[in-house]
Amino acid sequence: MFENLLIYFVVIPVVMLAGLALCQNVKQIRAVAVIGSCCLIGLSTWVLCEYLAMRAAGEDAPMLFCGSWEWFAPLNINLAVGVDGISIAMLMLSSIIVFAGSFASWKIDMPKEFFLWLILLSTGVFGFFISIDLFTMFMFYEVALIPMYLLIGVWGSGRKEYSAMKLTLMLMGGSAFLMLGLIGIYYHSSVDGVHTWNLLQIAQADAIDHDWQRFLFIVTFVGFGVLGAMFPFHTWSPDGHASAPTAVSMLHAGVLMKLGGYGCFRVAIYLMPYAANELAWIFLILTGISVVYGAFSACVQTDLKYINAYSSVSHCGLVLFAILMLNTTAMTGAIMQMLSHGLMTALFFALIGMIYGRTHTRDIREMGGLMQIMPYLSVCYVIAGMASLGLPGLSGFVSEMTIFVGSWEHADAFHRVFTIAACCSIVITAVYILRVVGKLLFGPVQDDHHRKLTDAVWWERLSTVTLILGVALIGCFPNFFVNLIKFTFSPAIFAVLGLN
Amino acid sequence: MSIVIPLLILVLPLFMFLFLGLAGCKMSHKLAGWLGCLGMGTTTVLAYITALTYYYNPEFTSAAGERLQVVIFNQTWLQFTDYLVIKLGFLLDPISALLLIVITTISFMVHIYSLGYMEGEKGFQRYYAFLALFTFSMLGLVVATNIFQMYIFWELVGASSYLLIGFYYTKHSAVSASKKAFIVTRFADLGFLLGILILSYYTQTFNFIDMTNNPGGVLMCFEGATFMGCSLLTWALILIFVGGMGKSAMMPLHIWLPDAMEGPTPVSALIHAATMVVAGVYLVARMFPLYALEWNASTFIVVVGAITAFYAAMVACTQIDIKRILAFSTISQIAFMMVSLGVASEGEGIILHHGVGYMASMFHLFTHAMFKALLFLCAGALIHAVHSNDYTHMHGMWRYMPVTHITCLIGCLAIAGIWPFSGFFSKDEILAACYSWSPMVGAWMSMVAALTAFYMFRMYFLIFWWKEHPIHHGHVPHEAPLPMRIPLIFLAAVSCCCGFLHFGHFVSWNRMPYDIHIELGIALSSVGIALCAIFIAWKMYFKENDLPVKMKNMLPRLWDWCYHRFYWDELYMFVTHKIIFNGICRPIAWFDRHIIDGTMNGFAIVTNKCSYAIRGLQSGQVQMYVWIYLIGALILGAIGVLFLLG
Amino acid sequence: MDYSQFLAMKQEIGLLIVFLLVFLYDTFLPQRAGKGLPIVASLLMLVLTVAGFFTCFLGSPDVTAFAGMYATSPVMTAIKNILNIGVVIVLIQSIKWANGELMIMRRGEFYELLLVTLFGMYLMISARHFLLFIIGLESASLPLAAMVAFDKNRYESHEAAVKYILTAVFSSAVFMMGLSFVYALSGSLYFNTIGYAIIGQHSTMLCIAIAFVIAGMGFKLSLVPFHLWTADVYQGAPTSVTSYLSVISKGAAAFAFLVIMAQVFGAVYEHIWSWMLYVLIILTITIGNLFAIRQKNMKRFLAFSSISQAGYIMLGVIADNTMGTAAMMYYILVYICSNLAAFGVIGAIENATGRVSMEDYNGLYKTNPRLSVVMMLAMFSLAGIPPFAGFFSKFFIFTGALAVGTVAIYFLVGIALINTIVSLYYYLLVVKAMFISNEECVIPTFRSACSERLGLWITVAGIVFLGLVSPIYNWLLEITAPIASLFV
Amino acid sequence: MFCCGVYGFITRKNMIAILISLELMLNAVDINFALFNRYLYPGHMEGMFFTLFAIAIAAAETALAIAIIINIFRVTRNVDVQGLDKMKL
Repeated sequence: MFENLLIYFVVIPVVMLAGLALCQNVKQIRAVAVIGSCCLIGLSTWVLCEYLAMRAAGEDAPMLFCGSWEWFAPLNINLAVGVDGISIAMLMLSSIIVFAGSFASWKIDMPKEFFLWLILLSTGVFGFFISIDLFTMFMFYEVALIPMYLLIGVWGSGRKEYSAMKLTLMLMGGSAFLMLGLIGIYYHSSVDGVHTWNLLQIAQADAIDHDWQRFLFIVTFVGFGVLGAMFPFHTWSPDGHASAPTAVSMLHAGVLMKLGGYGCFRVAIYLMPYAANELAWIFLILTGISVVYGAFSACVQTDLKYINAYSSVSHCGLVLFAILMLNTTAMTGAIMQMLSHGLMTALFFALIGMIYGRTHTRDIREMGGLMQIMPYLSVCYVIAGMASLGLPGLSGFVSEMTIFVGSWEHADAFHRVFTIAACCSIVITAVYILRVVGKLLFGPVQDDHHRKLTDAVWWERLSTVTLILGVALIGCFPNFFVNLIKFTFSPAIFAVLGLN
Repeated sequence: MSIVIPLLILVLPLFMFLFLGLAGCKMSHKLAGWLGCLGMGTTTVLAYITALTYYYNPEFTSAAGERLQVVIFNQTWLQFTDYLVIKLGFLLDPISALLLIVITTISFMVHIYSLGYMEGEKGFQRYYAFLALFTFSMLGLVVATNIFQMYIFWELVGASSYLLIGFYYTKHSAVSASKKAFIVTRFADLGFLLGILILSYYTQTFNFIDMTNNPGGVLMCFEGATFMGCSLLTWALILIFVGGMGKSAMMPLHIWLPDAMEGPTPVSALIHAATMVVAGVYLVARMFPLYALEWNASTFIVVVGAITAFYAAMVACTQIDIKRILAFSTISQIAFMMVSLGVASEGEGIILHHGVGYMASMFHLFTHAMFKALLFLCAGALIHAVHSNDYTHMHGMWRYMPVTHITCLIGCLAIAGIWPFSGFFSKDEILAACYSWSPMVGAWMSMVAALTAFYMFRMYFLIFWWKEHPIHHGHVPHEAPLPMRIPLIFLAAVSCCCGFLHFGHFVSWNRMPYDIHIELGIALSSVGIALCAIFIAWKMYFKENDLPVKMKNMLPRLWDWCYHRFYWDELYMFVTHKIIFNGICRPIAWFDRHIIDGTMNGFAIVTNKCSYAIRGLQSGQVQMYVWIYLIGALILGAIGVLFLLG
Repeated sequence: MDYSQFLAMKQEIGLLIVFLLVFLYDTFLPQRAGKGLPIVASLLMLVLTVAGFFTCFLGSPDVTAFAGMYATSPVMTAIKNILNIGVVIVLIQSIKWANGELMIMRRGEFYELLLVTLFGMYLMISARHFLLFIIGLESASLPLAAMVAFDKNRYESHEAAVKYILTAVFSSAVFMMGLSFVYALSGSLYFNTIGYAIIGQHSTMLCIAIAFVIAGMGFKLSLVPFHLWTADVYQGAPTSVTSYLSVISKGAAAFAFLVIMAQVFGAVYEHIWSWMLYVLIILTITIGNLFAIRQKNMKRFLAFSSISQAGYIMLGVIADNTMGTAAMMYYILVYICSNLAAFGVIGAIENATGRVSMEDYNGLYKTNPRLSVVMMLAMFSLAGIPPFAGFFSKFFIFTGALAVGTVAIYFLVGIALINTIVSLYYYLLVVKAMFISNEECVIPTFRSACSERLGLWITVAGIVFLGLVSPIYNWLLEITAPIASLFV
Repeated sequence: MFCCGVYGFITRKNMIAILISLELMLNAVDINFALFNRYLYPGHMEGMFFTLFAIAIAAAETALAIAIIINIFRVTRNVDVQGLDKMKL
């Protein structure tokens, strides 16, 4: 079992948890968090290299590093792992954000508990991305959700109890749908009566009959869509993000929301291609709405985190939107958008947290001219903003363009209208980003008390630089990532296109 | 041609940007400034080498004398599908070589000029970094091998323009101007993007060469694709042109340009007069063979251009702020170029008059870049001297700033189209092209040319003559320092003589050498009209008198509308704030908080309410319990019976 | 008569021996030694449990005795063992309470009554004839009334006992009424015989009979609307008794219910009682949750939570297959651990400070971090949050139920799943109180008794490992496989 | 008779009366069994046996119930069932 590299994505966090439990002082805790997250970055890089090497060697199985160990044998539940380009991209993203998040919460209260929960959350995230067994996938999914409650409830700010409860209940509501869907998939997974939870086997057998596909597709898509902040199930996002502490917002918007998009693709579409093809339009409408709606809502918010949360609704909406386009280009774009949004929104939330930690307000009306006071943070904020509004050379542009080009491949009026609407969002994005940048960073200093504030310290710099590097890397060399991801799609897409 | 020099042309500015941006804060102003100039100077030299090699080396000319389009390198950057690939490359052809020269020259001049103009400003290093970024993006734009590369750099140019307009970020007006510029152009870029999407969907390529060298093939691709009665190709081209309208400040997307004057004046000279704003023209020129196919699209261009030209000229006649006058003048001149491109063809691929419009447009782009940059730099020198943009604070400056005065006069003569200054040649060709397309348009554009001469000389006289300079607080205006004078003189020299260039030999629509003929009739009449206009301006503004006031009182309504730029800004304000912001965003936000969120909270509330509603069941009375128990059992039995029978 | 038949009743006999030993200890040893009784009882139960597992693993064949009135099989041995584990934990947790001042005179009675009810439950599980079943049922429920009334000085205790005994008798009357109808229809009280006799019988009388039987068992399981006694009794009874009531009694009844429904009424599953159960389950889960939302008293809160949990357990019955049975047994096991962890904490805090309101738990984490963590684990497990055992049990029971595959069952499970959100809400309220809320008068830091801690450790181990360690569930599935013939 | 018992249970205020009503219900069951046995299945004695056991159980129940009621009576000096609502909602 331990000869499989992937399993260490779960082992390392678990070891970290054990280590944290033994820690006595804050230094040790930080050491554990930093070493652990470095190990995770190293591991994901290693897996990436190995993966590329294997692909280069002509390996063309849909998933590599596959391993499967019996768990609940009578139900055919296995601890099955395997990765393809998408999962590896997601693993990279998660490890980077965990790393940056650890630094962003350098001076948190009750560090031990905080990091315990944070690492538990990331255990869930990593486990989710490496799993190819629906059961373990779902289990890790829920493991990732529940720490949120305490992380927000205890370390949050503002209406934290309300937000934490709302967030948890809504996400768990989504996962309730999901559970129904997953068990349903299990029972229809094969023709010969030997049911399986294994994604690859289910996809291969393609035994789910069409009536059931429709039901299961809707249920699973909604289930994951809640986490993907799909309209109208997005309302947990603004409140939740606004109340969450910095690192949690980062992880949540950066990684956890990606679980939704990833799941929609991996489960809803991959396993129910027929229904996806037939019913995509329902969700296209919803996600199309969330793209534009989130952007418009963000325009009038005054709380930085609300702005960002709505922006996330819009961007994550784009992810789901693109996935539903059911073609390689758009789906590649969706995955790129996940990466890109993950990094830049994490950067945003990190910066907002840092600014909030200094000014003790997140209301843009009460701040101004921060560029003069904290130039480093402000410049980072501008970069994040530029990435968000899709400046070439940063990640947002690449993903959005890929999505638009992919979406445009559908020539019918319905898709065209929604694609154009989605394209419009880039203008609205510019409006709200520049509004914030203009009010917050530029102009005269609003509050003279702010003049005394200091700029970023080293751990904050480290945290932000990591993320900015990621954003720039994707933005400058997108083809590497696109090729990494693209290979993955063939089987799923062919399955869909075969039906057309 | 080796790949090194072209690559360096792009990499050097990028490197300067990164270097000055990251390490700039650790340097002294002087060092940063000189480094910037050095980098830009090198780039300029390299660009000249490249361009001149291209023009003069027979290697780049076919046996028939046609100048070739050469792709120096073309690296895949992002692959969408098998055919749709974004490549980053370097396309060398007559117009890109031309633009290489223009951009690097002006940029280099501005770099030198800024040493004096920006001296002692906070953020000096940042300024140079942004200039380098802009230059990089602009160069990348002009050498783009495919439309998506152009779009990429198009966006980057917009962003660097945003950064430079908002350079004085502590000023509210600068911040909002930069925001406005970015958002308006972003909106236009949306059109551009959609245009690209439509075009690439049907042609399955982004590549310029593939599209422009085979316009018939493109037409084939669009066979039968129509929307609202127009071919989708028309729509695509119009949408792409909308992108150009945004960047080149055509009506009605022009509103950002006057405000963009909030940036430092050298920036205005570089970006908002000479280079970036002509990107739209360049775009249309790049796709010219396609526009030539579609009568609708090119007519659209002509109409938009003609209206814009007239509008901007009218407005320029009434402005007080000299930079605004120049800004509107820029709008008007770019509109000239646009019109010229539009009138070069008659649809169906028929090129009028050997494509003189195309050549003239490029020629005017070139000359305009020089004299408009010159004028802006003069304006900068004046502003530097009196610390105000307002001509009412200037008057009678000839006495104090002789160099500026002379160079400015040259610039004004050039733009007015007086022989032998460069503007005469290019404008003459444009008018000729217009007349050959439609006399009406020709007459219209002649009128605009007259207006141009009038408002330029209005400005000139008001600044340099009118009356003695009102000296406040003993502050005597001084001539500009040396780093600022050099560019002025250089550009003035260029404006004087570049008209005699055999421009047609370098640039023409089919890249074949072409000889320019001055059409005497048009040339004489336009010079005559211009001289008349200058005379009127002289009459009105040379000496202090009450003629302007009388004029104003004669047509108060018209003056008012012109002065307020025909209330376009107010209209935009109304649309964005009242309709979009208050009419869409706020209701959506409200809807989200109250309806969507309310529904979710509503579930919770309803659950709670239910919980309270049924609490009576748990009354604490055993008899009640038993009663419910019994009823429950009976109902259960009834359910069984029901399902048994039903 | 063949006395070797008694050999089939190994566990019952073991239990009787334990009972006798406790009785003898209590009766004949001097008062001073009374303090040792709780420990002795726990130890004896532990021995019995271990022995039970030995019989389990050594393989206990399917045996019937007493002319088929009594039957035992690996499944039944297993469920009895599961109950034993629960009882051991309850006994360990109650050591401190049993050694309290008030209990000096009556310590022995508590254990004797408890063991008798356990014996009754054994009989319920193993009965294959309604006569034996009724005896088991009554001996499992009547002594409980006495146990509920055990706190002589608390008025609530008596009130609870009265409510309990009156409703219990009422429900057993209803139950027997139902039986009499069944008897009228089939002419027998043997499970098998009735099962055969009612094949094809679709009369109104059968419906009423089944409804009455379900009502009678629903009383023990506290299914809505037969649940109304639950909250009052849980609140009034001593905590140890409440925990016993909530897990052991419920677990035994659930299994017995399953056997009755499958074996006796299996033939009319589709036509009659599956629909009744649909309605009951939906009502139980929903109403249990709705009531639980508002509760401020921890015991009362857990009472309603246990009502809705019973609804989930019933999903295993409605599944009507081996997977459902295994899942149900597993659910009971996990439920025992989780609920006993919760009651253990409540009991510990009640013993130390006498506070049982949810507001009293505000800020508990600051002063008693370990107890709060245990409580949190229990809550998470009850709510079905991975990686704790509750998640697995819930998942498996849903999986088992969905094996039915009809639209109705998807609907039912959907409703059950939506209800998990509501239940999550109130479980999180407890977590919120402990970890998030701040309070002026926090429960002071105290050190709970060794026995309590031991009990909590066992339950925590159960919560953490029962799910992750797969052989447990696999084994349950394996032993339920032979009874597939029960569900046709 | 069963119904009478139920009626009595629900309407009586006195707990002793309720107990009597319960007895009525149990007896109804007994009679049911005896009757069914006698008339429907005269061959076996199962019903009769059941009746015997049921009577015994009823006796035990009553004893226990009375004990508890006495306890209550000691505390409240009252056997009114409607007073027993300290715990509710």
